[in-house]
Amino acid sequence: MTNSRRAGSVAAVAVFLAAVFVAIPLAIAATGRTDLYYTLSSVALLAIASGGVWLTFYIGRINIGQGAWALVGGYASAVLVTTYGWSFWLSLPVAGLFCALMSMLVGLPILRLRGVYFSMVTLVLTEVARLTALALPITNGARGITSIPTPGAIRLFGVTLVPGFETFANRNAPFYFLSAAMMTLCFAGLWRLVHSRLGRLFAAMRQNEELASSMGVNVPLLRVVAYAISSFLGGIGGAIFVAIAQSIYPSSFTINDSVNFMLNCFLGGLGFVFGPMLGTLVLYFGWDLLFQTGQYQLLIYSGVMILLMLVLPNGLLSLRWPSRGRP
Amino acid sequence: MTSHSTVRAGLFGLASLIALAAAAPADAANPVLKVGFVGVTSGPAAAWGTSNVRSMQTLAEWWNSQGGVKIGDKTYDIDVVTFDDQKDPKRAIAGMEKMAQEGIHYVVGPNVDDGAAAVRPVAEKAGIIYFPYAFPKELYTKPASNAVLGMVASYQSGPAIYKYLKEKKGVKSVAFVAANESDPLSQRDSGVAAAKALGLTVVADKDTYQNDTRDFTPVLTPIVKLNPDLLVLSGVAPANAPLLIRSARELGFKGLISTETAQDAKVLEEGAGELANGFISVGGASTPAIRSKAMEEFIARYTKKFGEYNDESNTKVYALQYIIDTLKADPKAIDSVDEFKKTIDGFSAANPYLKDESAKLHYVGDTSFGQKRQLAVPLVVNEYKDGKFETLFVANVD
Amino acid sequence: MTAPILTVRDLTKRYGGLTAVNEVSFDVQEGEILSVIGPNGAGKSTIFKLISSFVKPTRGEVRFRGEVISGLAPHVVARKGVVRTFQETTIFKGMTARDSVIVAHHLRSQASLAGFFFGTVAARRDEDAFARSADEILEFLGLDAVGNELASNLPQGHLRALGIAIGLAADPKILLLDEPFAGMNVDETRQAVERVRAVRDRGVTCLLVEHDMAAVMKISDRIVVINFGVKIAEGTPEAIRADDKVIEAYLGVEDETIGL
Amino acid sequence: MEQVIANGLYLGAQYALIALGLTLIFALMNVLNFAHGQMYVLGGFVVYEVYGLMKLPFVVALIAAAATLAVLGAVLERFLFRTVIRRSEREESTMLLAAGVAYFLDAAILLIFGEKQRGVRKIVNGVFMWDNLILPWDRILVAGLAIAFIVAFILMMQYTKPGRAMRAMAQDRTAAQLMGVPVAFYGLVGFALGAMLAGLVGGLLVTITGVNSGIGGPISIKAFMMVMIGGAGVVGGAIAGGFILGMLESVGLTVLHSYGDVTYLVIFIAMMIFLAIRPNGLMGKPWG
Repeated sequence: MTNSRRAGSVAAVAVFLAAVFVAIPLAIAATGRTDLYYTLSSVALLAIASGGVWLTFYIGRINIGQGAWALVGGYASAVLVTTYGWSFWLSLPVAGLFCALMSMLVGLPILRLRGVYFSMVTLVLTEVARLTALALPITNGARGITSIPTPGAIRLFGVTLVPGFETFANRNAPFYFLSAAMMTLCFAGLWRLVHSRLGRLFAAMRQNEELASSMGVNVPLLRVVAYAISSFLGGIGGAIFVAIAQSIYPSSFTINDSVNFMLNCFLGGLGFVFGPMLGTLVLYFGWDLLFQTGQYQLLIYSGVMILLMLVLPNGLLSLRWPSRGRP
Repeated sequence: MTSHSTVRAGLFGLASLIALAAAAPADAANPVLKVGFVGVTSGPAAAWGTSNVRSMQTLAEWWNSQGGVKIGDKTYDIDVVTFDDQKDPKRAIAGMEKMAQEGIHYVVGPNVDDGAAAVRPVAEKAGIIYFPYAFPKELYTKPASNAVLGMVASYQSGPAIYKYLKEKKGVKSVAFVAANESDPLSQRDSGVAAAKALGLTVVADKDTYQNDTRDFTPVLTPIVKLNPDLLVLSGVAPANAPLLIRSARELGFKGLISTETAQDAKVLEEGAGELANGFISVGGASTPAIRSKAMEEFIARYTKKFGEYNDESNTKVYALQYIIDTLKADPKAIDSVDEFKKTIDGFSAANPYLKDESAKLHYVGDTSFGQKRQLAVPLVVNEYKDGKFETLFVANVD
Repeated sequence: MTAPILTVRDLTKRYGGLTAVNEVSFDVQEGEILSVIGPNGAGKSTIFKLISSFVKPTRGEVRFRGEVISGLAPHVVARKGVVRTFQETTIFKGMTARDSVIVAHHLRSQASLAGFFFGTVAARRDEDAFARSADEILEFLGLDAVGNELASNLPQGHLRALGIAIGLAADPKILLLDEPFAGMNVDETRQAVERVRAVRDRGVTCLLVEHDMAAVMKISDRIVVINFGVKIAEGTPEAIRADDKVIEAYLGVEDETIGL
Repeated sequence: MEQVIANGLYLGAQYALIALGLTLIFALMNVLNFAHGQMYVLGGFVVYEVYGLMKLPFVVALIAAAATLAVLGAVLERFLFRTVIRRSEREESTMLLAAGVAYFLDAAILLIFGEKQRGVRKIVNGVFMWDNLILPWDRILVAGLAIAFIVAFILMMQYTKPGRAMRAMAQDRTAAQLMGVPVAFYGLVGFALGAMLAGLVGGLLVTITGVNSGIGGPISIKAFMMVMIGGAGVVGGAIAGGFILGMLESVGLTVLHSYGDVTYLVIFIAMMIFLAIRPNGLMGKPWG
């Protein structure tokens, strides 16, 4: 990377951080639109899950099953918090790791599938997750888990690092900062991953798995690793969502969500790490913006989606960097 | 180039659509009182929310055309603000946030369990009273206090129906079938409990179907073999009821069929024809036998505005009526949900939709929830016959 | 004579009722160029996939320095030093030639994948070493001028060389070359032959599977001839040239490829 | 048991016809048509309008449904899919387009035809009874028609010029193009045909199951499953997948009746295991 490009990247990151953590909260405070905190938290959380889907795209798999892991992560956190009395903060990484672990077991056989077959089997996986949640006693079946407490304070050696969320006047603000921070962290990790050797190996696998294995790359293992990271992100997104809703049902994440996660990646652009972030912002926020249009909402929303696809078939981010094909 | 002109034409169409939609109501003679709706008006469950929204819009338009509603010493025009949550609890939260942002304190919906549970934190924090069409008791029992159940719950109507059928029709055995989704399964479980409590034999309580099922013959084949006296379609969507009835009858099922949810006569007639005769459901709360002139005018206006009436609106007309009448009883409640909650306990007003002039609007729910968090709407049990519902009996909750 | 680097014993592969390869045995000596030839459909490419372990044998085995490698996963075999190349259509289309070769250095990395993620000292040292090695390999194969071209834009001749470059990057003890001369004209073939010799001179044993008899005769130390999945001859180019069974097998198909 | 098998066969016939159109479009264009279910719904509503409300003969309604959808399919291919396929770097990008089209049709259908479940009068009355077996005549007729359409489709693919051209294209698009097959034209024809099949089966089934504006999405997903079992892009696979899913549901719901709640869970997990063992379905073409 040349120095000028490095400086450019640093500036871009600074602008992004300033926008997310300073400008947006200030703008919300100035306009009084506190409802945007929730909308933007949703965008951040869905973007995290979509980022996971993007990573599976990156190894050449069309993943329409992220809803399953968001649901599993959500339930894992909810069960740990309500049944076992864990702190939300501890349950969050554990939920993510649980998803990663489970997805390794599931991924080992299904990642052998390619193309539409993988897509469809992951689509079925979403439904399997929902039906499992309906059938299991620990998830409380059809009744779901409700009245989940909000995240408490984090204290280390008597010092309060993060105050309990119930102490905030507007409960959406702390969730916004949590979600935005997690999104920043996850995408920074994703960016680093893609630009490290592992990312290049993933790209090599996407382009040709046989060639990659001929040069000694353990393709089945790396596929599972990518899928586990992807599911980890799904689980994290799901778990924070559950904390916001303070409830989870088998239908909290469905096939529609799985499809949307995938669409976010397409819309942002598959060639760009930050594609899913932008895609989620446009698709999710777009729906919200159109809410005034009443019964025509879905019609306009889908119309815009089709137009975007016609104009920018390689994703929104391809607008700036025409067909460079680099992440 | 063709693709460019397509794009341009599309954009133009879109712009005109947005303009069309933006050119909404408000000739601002009166101050506007906004009432919200958050629920599902698209996708497979669109019918539920649509009947809500349309009842609210019809009623608001009617009142506004008469010069508005007088609450305290001011007269308001009613504006219905709707949000389609696509049956997604995450969207439902966003919708409730929007309502809070608009300064709305009274919201009808959501239509399903998960959405109703998800919006609870927002509603309580933002001071919104909401009227879900979802049955989980946690929503209405303490410490929850901002939700008011908008209809009769299945665990209230079920026992009444089974008792009637046991005593009047000699039903001894009963089978349940439900979609494998939260709401229907919960309703099935409460139905099974109610049937067992009455001493009925439950011969099937585990049969489910996927929401993509269009042909119910395979689902019903094993159940019909058990030959129960009564087949209960727990929490059945209006779209599926005629299909289930038709499949059961065509398989030779001779017993009774019932459900605890409201249905639409036209849908039953088109979907099952005379096979649906004898089907027992909880009717909309203002069926022809008991409805007043006002209700008939409401139906006429609804039909004129939207082309076709939906029998579910017999029940769904009530929520907005209750909100406004409660506000009339205590104008301070317009900005204060706490006032509203206080007023609930002693509230009573005439029910304009029933012939019976002694009928009152009031809040109930002490038995089920330990506090008054349910709209009192008549529990009307119907039997379908040749395109119409005939009232079997009317009961009251509590 | 030292112990062979690769031994193939009774290698058999059946697809349903069809026997593609039947009890083939031969040895590859360290430092030699050995070619497996045969008419179209003789089972050459199956043998190739069996040795590189992309296909599991029905019976028989392949040993590398005495260790059984048949049946192992392809990447494990590659790790041991048995590396295959592909024909020119199998490349990383979206990468530049140089990037492809750098990625192919995977097996030489000292740092762990986590190390690469966090950018440890070892990882950076690896990255530098890979880049240097890649440049060396590209130059060695005459690809230094096109290193920054997208692989999908390269002409066929360069793609063949790139295939070998990717193979070399994995630091093989024995390189398996899949039809390295297929579809080439006389001039290109001559260059390619030079390339394979140069690879052998780097100390890498070469096993070729090839159809082009003339080139094979020129380059090979020894030749194994397969027909209908069975080994029909083995020996030096001179011996093969004189073998009646070979002539018969090839005459039965298309005589101009024999190059006699 | 006879009843269970009869149910399975009857379901299978209609499922196979649903899967056929989806697999055809996939085979020719490599497009996973998310809007397949919406096309099915539209076909159902056309028949509802023509047969149910305008009281014209059922055959006329069915032809109207087929024609409407064929035109819609052709328009979608010509003005949307063709452009996006040409201009996108990864052909999977058509998935977003297909999903957009699905949402658009969903919205349009809801606005035009309303949110209610619709049904039409029976095409034939009466019930066929034999021993323990009970089958209404209209179901038998619908299953028969479905099978007739499938057979007609196969014959067309085998013995007509467009059929042969499309088969060549499905096998190898480039080779077909080199052989002089006008692939752009047959892409259009194939898309129209696939959409037409969706409309046809939607129109056929409206006489049994009615139609409502919301079922498009679920139908698409069900169709994906059939295609997945049988193998994508192969006519035989779609038909096999349809019949297998039909049987699986019918037998599964009866055999697992006492476990009720988990029937579909078992079916889906079995499906995943099956695919893990056979990554291209029963007879599918491997992915590019």
